[in-house]
Amino acid sequence: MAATVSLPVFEGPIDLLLQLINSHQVDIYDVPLAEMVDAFVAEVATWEAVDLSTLSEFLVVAAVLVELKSKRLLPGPDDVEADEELSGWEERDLLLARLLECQAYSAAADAFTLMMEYASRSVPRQAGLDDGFAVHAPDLLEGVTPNHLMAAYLRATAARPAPVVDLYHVTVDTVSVAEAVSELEVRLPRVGTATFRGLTRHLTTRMEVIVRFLALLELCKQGRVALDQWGTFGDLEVTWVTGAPTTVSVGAVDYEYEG
Amino acid sequence: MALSEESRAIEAVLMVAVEPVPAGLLAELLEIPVDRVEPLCDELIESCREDNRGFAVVRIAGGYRIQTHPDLAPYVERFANVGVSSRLSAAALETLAIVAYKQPVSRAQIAALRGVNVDGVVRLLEHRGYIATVGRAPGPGQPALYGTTDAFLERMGLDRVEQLPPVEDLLPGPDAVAELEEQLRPAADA
Amino acid sequence: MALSEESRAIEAVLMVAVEPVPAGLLAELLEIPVDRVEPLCDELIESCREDNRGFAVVRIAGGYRIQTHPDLAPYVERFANVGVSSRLSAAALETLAIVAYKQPVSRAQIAALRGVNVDGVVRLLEHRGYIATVGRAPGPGQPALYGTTDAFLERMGLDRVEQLPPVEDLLPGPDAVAELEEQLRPAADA
Repeated sequence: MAATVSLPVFEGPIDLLLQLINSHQVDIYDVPLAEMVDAFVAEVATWEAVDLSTLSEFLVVAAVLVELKSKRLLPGPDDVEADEELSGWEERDLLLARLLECQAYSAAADAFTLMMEYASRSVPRQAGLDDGFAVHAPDLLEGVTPNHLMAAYLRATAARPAPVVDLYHVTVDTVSVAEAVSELEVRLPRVGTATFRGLTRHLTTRMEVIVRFLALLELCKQGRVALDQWGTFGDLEVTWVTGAPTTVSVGAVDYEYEG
Repeated sequence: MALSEESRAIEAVLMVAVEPVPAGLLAELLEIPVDRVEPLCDELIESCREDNRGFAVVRIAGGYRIQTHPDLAPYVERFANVGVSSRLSAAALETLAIVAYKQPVSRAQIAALRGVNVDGVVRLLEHRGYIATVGRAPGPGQPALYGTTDAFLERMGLDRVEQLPPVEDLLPGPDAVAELEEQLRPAADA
Repeated sequence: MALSEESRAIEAVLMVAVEPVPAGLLAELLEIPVDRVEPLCDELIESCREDNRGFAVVRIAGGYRIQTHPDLAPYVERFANVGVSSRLSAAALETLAIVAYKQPVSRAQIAALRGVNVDGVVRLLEHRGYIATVGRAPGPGQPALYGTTDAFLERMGLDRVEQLPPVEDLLPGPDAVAELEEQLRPAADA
């Protein structure tokens, strides 16, 4: 299902509108963007189920249109100094280059789909070695212990891809504070004292760091860690309070953050 | 000698098969009477011989399969031995771990857990004597169920499989995950 | 067309291989110079085509492999229950295209091109094995640089990345560019 729009100057699928504007058959100046968005929102309201693909496709095209129109509405070269004029041209060149590049990658994506589709019609032979061949190989389990095997099992069962939601543009990291608390509970008693930087060095997203911070605050509130900071913007020093109860009521910390 | 369309189809099916394919199944796939299968396979067998191919189509107990021509065994054996690394790949180790913890388990169940085709890896592990067929699952096709062998236990220094470090299955099963994925997918495929 | 002894040996080796076999390894097995491998494989490829076999020998991801002929997909799919590889979303495909054409490329560079956060998509592609970290950029934080993998080439049916359609073919034509440029000119100028 593609998003369609109905405007004084155009009626049809929105990506076609973009093509027409690009090929100069419709002037972006004449396209009332607010009306277009209103019409789309009204159409969305009639949907029985939310179709994320159509929604995001609309958003992308609408964003490009807004960008195009804002450029079109920019004051002309008459109003600007020579330097600014030049930088205005430079900006337009960059925008043009980006638009072209985006179109090229979009075309590449279509080509990839076709190539993958064609390649998937052939299945490689996977039968492996016929029976009866002698393989004089070293013992493949050399150095593998039952614990390695357990780790491999956990890896295999945990490595399942997260359910893929075609959110298209949004990255959602769900990290629970409760999980961070349990992790710190294990880690901190072992090291005694650590810095916040040290505790978050292995993390990749800002949200994970924030959640770790909230977990520390939670532990501090429960009197189980002491926090010290030497000076403004200094590194936070975290000390595990010995003698504190060893198990936290994780159930008490059940809020989740989504970024 | 150019092959007939049906012979080509049989050849393609045998190419991807890991185990011998029964004549009945071939007939079903091609939607032809089962007594047409034998002449078609004979045509294949004959064409391989005539064209001096490096493989042969053979009829063995349980059906047809493709195997390398016996006179090329030296090359195949050399390949089998140069290609072997001295350690199991991470993927192979994970597959072995799944068999060890979940036995008896079918290839389809392992594939569902690993998310990829595991035929080659299972064959390698079977070939090395770490796992073996321990039974057959009920239901269509009666797929083989795999378990670990005594040789595996011996190498791991264990008496019984139960001595493996315990793991807790905290994760939802593959069915539950697949169902969840289905629900989360937007109405139209992007 | 009867095959030469060397071509037969290559065919036999490819029959038992579970991943593409590099020309160098084939040369080693047959004890021939590596530049003799390609003509021999071409002979094999040609003989399969000429004799209308149900399989094909192809050069893929830097090696040779045997796979079923594409026009027999209906039979093979019914038998092998393939199609495990799920489709990629438009966003994932475009991101994959950027990595393929611009590799090595950092996440920030991809995000700048796509105009949106690409962390999730990059993670998905990495998880599927189509892209991998191939190095680190100099500078603060030493961001990871991504490139495509052999699994990507296999999925695309390609031997080398260079076989991708040239980017010039994908760009809009000169007329379209001129008009787009015109469009971007400020109002007073138009």
